[in-house]
Amino acid sequence: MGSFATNYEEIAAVLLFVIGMSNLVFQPNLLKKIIGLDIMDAAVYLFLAAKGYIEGRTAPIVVDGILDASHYINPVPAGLVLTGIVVSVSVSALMMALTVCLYREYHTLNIDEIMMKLRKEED
Amino acid sequence: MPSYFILVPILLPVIAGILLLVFPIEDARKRNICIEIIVVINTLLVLWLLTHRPSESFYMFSLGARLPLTLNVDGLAMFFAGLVACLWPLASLYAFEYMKHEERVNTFMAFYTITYGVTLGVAFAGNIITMYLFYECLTMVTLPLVIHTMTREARKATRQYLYYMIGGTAFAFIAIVFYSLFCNDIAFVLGGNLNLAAISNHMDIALLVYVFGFFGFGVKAAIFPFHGWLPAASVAPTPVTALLHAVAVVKSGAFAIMRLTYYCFGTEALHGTWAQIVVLIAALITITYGSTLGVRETHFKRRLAYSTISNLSYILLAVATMSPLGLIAGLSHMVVHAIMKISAFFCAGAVMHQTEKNYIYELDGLGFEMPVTFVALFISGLSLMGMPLFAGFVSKWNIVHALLEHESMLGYISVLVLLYSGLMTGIYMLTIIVRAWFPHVGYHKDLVEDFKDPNWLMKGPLVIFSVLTVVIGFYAQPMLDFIQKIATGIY
Amino acid sequence: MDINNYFLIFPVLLPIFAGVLLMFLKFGKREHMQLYILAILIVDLASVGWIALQPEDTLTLSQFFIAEGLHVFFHVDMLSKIFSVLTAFVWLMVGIASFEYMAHEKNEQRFYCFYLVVGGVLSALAFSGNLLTMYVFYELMTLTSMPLVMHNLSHEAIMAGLKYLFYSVAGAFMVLFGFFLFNAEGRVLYFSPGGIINEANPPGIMLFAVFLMIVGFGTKAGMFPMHGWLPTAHPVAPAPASAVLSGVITKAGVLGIIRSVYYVAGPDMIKGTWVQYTWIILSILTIFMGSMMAYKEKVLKKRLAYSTVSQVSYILFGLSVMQPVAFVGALMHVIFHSLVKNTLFVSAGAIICKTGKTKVRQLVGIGKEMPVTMWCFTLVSLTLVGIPPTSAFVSKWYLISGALDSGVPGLSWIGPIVLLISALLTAGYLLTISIKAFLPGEDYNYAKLVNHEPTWRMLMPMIVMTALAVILGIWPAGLMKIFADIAASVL
Amino acid sequence: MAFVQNFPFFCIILSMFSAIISFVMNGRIAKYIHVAMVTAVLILSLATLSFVAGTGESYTFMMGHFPAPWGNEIRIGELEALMAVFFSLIMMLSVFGGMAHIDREVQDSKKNLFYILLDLLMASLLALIYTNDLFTAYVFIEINTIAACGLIMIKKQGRTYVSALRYMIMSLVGSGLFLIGLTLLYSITGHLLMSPAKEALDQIIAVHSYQVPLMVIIILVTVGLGIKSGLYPFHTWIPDAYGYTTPSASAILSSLVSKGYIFLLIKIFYRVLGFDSIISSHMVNILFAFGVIGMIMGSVAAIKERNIRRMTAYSSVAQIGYIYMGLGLGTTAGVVAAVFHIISHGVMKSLLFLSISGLTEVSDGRSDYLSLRGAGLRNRIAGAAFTVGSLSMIGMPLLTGFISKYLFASAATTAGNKMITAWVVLAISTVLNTMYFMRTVLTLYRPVSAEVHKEYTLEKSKIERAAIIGLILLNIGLGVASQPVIKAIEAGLAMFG
Repeated sequence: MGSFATNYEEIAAVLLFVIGMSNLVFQPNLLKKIIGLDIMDAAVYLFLAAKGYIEGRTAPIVVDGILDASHYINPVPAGLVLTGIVVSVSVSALMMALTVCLYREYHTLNIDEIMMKLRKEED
Repeated sequence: MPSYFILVPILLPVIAGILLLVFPIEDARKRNICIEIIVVINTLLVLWLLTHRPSESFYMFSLGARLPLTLNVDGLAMFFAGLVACLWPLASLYAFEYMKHEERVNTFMAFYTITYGVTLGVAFAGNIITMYLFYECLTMVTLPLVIHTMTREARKATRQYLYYMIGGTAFAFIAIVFYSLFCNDIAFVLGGNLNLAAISNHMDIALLVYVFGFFGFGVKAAIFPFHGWLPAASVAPTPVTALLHAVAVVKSGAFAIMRLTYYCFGTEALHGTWAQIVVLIAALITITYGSTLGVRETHFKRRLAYSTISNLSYILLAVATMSPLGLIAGLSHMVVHAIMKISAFFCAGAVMHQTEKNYIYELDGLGFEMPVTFVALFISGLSLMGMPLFAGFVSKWNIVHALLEHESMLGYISVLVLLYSGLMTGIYMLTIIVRAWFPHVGYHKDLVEDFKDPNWLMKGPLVIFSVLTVVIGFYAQPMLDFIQKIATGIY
Repeated sequence: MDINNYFLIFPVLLPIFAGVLLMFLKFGKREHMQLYILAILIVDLASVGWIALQPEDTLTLSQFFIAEGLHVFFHVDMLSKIFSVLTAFVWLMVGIASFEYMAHEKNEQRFYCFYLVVGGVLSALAFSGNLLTMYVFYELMTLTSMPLVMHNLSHEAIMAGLKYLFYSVAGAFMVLFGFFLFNAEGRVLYFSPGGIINEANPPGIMLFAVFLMIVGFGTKAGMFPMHGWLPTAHPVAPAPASAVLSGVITKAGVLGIIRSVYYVAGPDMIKGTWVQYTWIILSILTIFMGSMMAYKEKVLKKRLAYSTVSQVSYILFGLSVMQPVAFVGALMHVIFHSLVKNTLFVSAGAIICKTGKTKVRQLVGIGKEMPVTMWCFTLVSLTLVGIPPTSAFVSKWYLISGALDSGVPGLSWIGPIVLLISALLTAGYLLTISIKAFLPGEDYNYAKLVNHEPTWRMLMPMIVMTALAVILGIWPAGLMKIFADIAASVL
Repeated sequence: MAFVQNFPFFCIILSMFSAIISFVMNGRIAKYIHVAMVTAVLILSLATLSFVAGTGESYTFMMGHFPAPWGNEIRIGELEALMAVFFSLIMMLSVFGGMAHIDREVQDSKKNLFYILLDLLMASLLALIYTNDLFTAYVFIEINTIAACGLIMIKKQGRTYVSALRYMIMSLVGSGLFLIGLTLLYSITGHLLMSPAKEALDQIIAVHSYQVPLMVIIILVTVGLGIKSGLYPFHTWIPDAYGYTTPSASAILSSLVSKGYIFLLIKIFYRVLGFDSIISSHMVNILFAFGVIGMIMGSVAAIKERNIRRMTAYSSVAQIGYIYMGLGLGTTAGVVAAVFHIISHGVMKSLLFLSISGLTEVSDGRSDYLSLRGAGLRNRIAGAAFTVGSLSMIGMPLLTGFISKYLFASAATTAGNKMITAWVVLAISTVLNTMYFMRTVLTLYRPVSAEVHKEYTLEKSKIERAAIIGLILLNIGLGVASQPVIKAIEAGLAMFG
C-alpha cells in the first residue's frame, strides 16, 4: 500500500476525473455539465503534470546558464498540458455557445425540460 | 459455337424487358406480339444452344478472389433451361389473355420477360457464386410480379415472400462462402469438388454448413418450416403463381439444392451422415404437412399451392437420398411436376378469369360449362396423385426406387409417407372434380350456365400440357434415358 | 404373336368405347338405347366366352412398356377366364334387369355409359397379367364405378361416392406399397401360380407389404377394418349399381388378393406367419360383425350390403387358411355369392321401383303382390344360408372342411364355428323377410291386393340367376374340377 | 526524398488554410474554395497512393526539424493513402449531392461557416489518418468533434441543438477516456510517437511488467474511441445527430466522421499496442460481442422506426456493429473485412442519405413512411439510388455490400469458435436489413392516387444528380472490381506491422 502514499497526485487525478465525468453525464443543468467537463480535463492535466515532475529538479527555464539535462524536469508534459488546455477551452466555449442557443430556444437550462418541450413540439 | 453465346439468351429477355419498362407500349395487341416474338426467339436460341453446346464454359469476370462469374451448359443446365424454355412461351401466351383486364400490364409483362432471362441465368450458372447472383436477382425481379395487384394482402404477401427469400439466401450464403473457401475448384462438378483433406477434421461443421445451405435454398423450394410464403403468394395473378409455383422460383430452389448436393458438396461426403437424415426428415415432414393442409384448404389456388409444397419435397426427398438414382428421380419429378402443376394452375386461373370464383365450394356444376378446363384439371389431378398411365406415376416410381435402393427403415417410412400424400392428393384434387362434374341436386344451375371455356390463348396451353402429361405417362422411356445421361455425367 | 392376342383387348375396349360413345349419342327413344346396350353386352359376353374357350395360357399381350420396369401386360389363365365370364354374364343379366328399374331414375344415359365402361375395365382387370396392370385397372375401376354410386346426386349419394372413392384409393395405395417393395426386390411381377417370391421366412418388411396388399384389396372386398364404405355406398346407389357393386366389384378385391397372395407373394411365404393369422382373424371378425349388423339392420338394401360384407369374408377366410379344399370352396363361393347377391339386389330393386318400399317391416305380404320376385328372393336366401342341396351349402362345406384340416392352431376350429353362427344369422335376417312376405298374418288386408309383379325384363334375369345358383349347387362337379386344378397349381 | 512524399502534409495544411481564408469570404466563394480544396486533396492523395503502392513501403514525414522520438511526424502507408483518397472522394460527392439542400437549408450568414466546418473536418480526418503522434491524434479528435458538432447544429433548430448537445456530451466522455488512456500510456512508455511507443511497449510486455496498466490503457482507448464512433451501447446520439441535419452533413457524419475514429483505433491496435496483446487481453472478444449485439439491436431499432432518415441512421449503428465484429474476429482477414466495410459502408450510406433527401422533397418534405408512398415514381433517380443502396445493404451480388459480407463470412471461417456465431448473426442481420430497407423500397414504388401528392416541379440540380449517379457507380464498381482495393488494404495492413 505504499504506492498510495507516493502517487497521491494520480489518485487525486483519477478521483477528479470520475467526479467530472459523472457531472458531465448526469447533471441535468447544462452549465454544471460544462463545469464537470472542465473538472475532467483539469484532472487529466494534473495527472500529466504529476507525471512530468521529477523530485528535486527545477522547471526547464533557463535563468543562469544552461545546466545539464539532469537538473530539469521533463518539459514534454507541460507542453501537452498547454495544448490540452487550449483544446478544452475551445470545447467548453462551444458548449457555452450551444447552451446559449438552447436557452434562446427553450428558456431553460435543464436538459430534461428541454427534452420534454422538444417532444411536445414534435407531436 | 463460341462460349460467350451462352450470355445471349440470358441478356435478350432482360434487355427487352428493360426496354419495355422505359418505352411502354400502350396497345395491348402490339405489345403481346412483340413479347411473344422475343420469347419465342429466345426459346429457339436456348434450344439451339442446347443442341450445339459450347465446349468450354464462359468466364465473364471475377467479383474478387475466389468469386469468378462463369456460365456453363452442362447436363443439369441443359435440363433446366430446356424445361423453362419450353414452358415459357406457353405461359406468356396464357398471361396475355389473363392480364387483359389488369392494370399496369406493361410493367408486369416487362418483369415477366426479365424473369425468363434470370431463370435461364440460374440454369446456366457455371459455379455456385454465379448461381447465387442470378438466384438473388430472381427474387428481386419477381417481387413486382407478386405485388402487382397492389392490394393490401398482395403487399403483405410480397413482404413475406421477400423476407423468406432473403432469409433463405442469407443462410445459403454461408454454405456458398464455406464452399468457395474449401473447394478444389469452385466450378460445378458432378460428384462434388469439396477439398475433403482440408476439412477432414471439421466434418461436422461442413455438414452443418450443408444443412444451412439446404434449408437456405430450400426456402425457395418451400420446405417446412419455410413454406409460409408460397400459399400467401398465391394472391398474385395466376400466370405468376403458375410460374412461381410450377417453373421458375420453386424449381430453381430445387435446382439449387441439386447443384449444392450433387455438384458442390458431393454425395460421397454427405451420404449416410446426420445431415442426410436431417434433410430427409425435413422433406418427409414437408410432404405430410403440405398434402394434409391441401385437403383442409378451400381456396382453389392456395390448395394447389399446398400441393406444390408437398410435391416440391418429393424432389427434395429424392435428392436427399444422395444417390444417382435420387438425382434421376428428382429431375424426372421436376419436369413432370412442372407440367402438371402449371396446367392445374392454369385451370384455376381460367376458372377465376372466366367466373371470378376463388373457392372450391363455388365450383358446383362448372364441369359441364367449362369442359376443356376441367378435363385438363382432372388429368393433372390424376397425374398428381400418381395414377399409372399418367406422368406423375413415372416420377413417383423413380423416387420410390431411389428410396428403396438401400433397404433402410427410413426409406420404407418415406415410401409410406409418399403413399399417404398420394392419398391426400387424391382427396383434394378429386373433390374438386367431383364438385365440378357431379353437382348436388338443386345446385343453382342458372348461376353457372352462362360461363364458358376461355378462348384458345388460354385453352391452347392447357390442352398441350394435358397431352404432354398423358404422353409421358404412357411412354416415359426417352425422358428417363435423357435424365439418366445427365445423372451419370455423360452430358 | 398372332392376332388372337390382340383380340384379348377387344372385350376391354369395346365396352369402354361404347360407353364413351354413349355419352355423345342421342337416342330418339329409350328402347333404341337399350337395344344398343344390350347388343354391346351380348357381344362382350360372346367375346369373353370365346376367349374362355381358348386353350390354357395361350393368350398374352405384352407389347406395351411405359418405362423399363413398368410393363402393361395382359395374360389369360383359368382364373381370368372364370372372373371375366362371370363378370360379363352378370353384367348382361343385371343390365337387362336394370332397363326397367332405371325407368324411374334421371340421367339414365350417363348411368349406362359408366356401367359399360366399368364392365370393360373389369374384364381388363381379369386379364391383367402383372401387378402394375392390375393396379392400373383397379384404380380405373374405382374411378369409373364411383359415378354409379353417386348417380342420383343427392347429398348423401355424393358423400357416399366420395367415401367409396377415398376408401378405395387408400386401399389401392396400400397395394401400391407392396408393389413398390416387391419391385425393389428386383422381381418382375408377372403373375405365376404359386407365387414368384415364395420363400420361407422372408424379411419382415416383405411380410408387412403383403399384409398391406391384403388389407388394401380387402378394402374393395369389404374386409374389416376397411369395410366402412360398403354399407354407405350400396344403399344410395341405384339397385342395379349396388347389385354389381356387391356382386362383382367386391370380387375384384378378392381377385386382387388371390393374385397378390397366391400369384406374387406365394403361400409358402405367408403360411404360418403373423400375416396369415391376422388375416384369418380379420376375416372371421368381418364375417361375424357383418352378419350381426345385417341382422340388426332395418333397411333392406343396407341389410343386403352388410350380408355382402360377411359373405365376401367367407371367401377371404377360405383363402386365408391356405388349404386347397378351402381354396376351392372360396372360389365356388365367389361364383355363388355373386349370383345370389345379384338376384337379391335385383329383386330388392324390383320391390323398390314397383312399390317404393325400402324398409324391411314394410314388406309384410309383399310375396302376395309380387310372388315370382319373392320366390326368387326366398330361393337364393336359402342358398345363401346354405341349406343343402343348394350351392352355398357346397361352398361352405368345402370352406369348413378345408379350414378344419388346415392345421392353423386354434383358428382352424374357431373359424367353422363362426361360419355356422353367421349361417344362422343369415337365416335370421333373410328368411324372416320371406316368411313375413308370404305369411303376413291375419290382420293383412287381402282386399286391396294389387299385383306389382315386374315385367319379364326384370324377372328373366332373376329367374336365370336363381336357377343357376340352385343348379350349380346340385351339380357342382364341373366347376369343382376347374377350381381343384387352380388350387393344385397355386398350393 | 521524392516531392510526392510531401503531398499528405500539403493536404492537411491545404484544408486548414482553406478553412482559415474562408472566414473572410462569403458563402459562395467559400463553397468554391472548399470544392477546389477537396478536389486538390483527392488528386494529391491519389498521387500519394500510387507512389506508396509503387514503392511498396511506408515512410514517415518529419514535421519541423526534430527527429523522432522528440519531434512530431506523420506516417504514410498504402492504407493511409487509400483512406485519404476515399475520404476526400466521399466528402466531395456528399457535398455535391446535397448542394441544393445546403443552399436551401443553411441560412446565408452561416453558409461560409458550413464550408469552414467541412474544411476543418477534412483537415482533422486527414490528420487522424496520417498522424504518427498520439497526442496530435487527440487534438485532431477534438477538432473533429467540434466541426462535427457544428455540422449537426448548422440548421439552427431546437432539435438540432439538442442532438448536437447529446453528441457533444457522448464524444467528450469518449475523448476524455481516450486522453487519460493516452497519458497512462505516456507514463509507462515515455513516448507519444507511435513507433517508439511500440518498441517500449514490446520491451515491457516481454518482461511481463505493467500488465494492469496496459490492460487499463487498452480498455480506456478502445472504449473511448468506441463511444466516439457509436459502438452499440453508446449509440444513443447517432439517430438524432444523423437524422435531422442537412443531408450532406448526415452523409458525411455517418460515412466519414465515425470511420475516422475506427481507423485510428485500428491504427493504434496495430502500431502502438500490438495486435497480439489486444488478442491476449480479451478485448477482441468484447468488441466482437458488442459488435454482434449492435448488428442485431441496431437493425431492430431501425425496423421499429417510422421515419426513414432515422431508420437509416439506426442502420449505421448496425453497420458499425459489422465493423467491430470484423475487428473482434481477431484475425487479419477480419481486420481487412472491417476496413473494406468502412469504405463500402461509407459509399452505401452517403448514397442512401442523399437519395432520402431527394425522396422527401417530393413528399411534402416529410420523411415518415406513409407520405413516402410512390416517392420512387415521383423522383425516379432518387428512387433508383435508394433501391441500389438498399440492395447493396442487403448484400446483393454485383454491389459493394455483397463483397463486404463475403469478406466477413470468409474471415469468420478462420476465427475458430466465433465462426458459427458470426455466420448466423450475419445471416440474421441480412434478413433484418431486408425487413426495413426493402420494405421501404416497396413503399417507394407503391403507386398512389394523384391527389394525395400535388405535382412536384423538381428543380433539376444537375450536380446533385451527377453526384448520386457517381455514388451509384461507385457502389457497383466496388462490388464488381473489389480486388484492387482489397489488395491495397492487405498491403497497407502489412506496412502497419
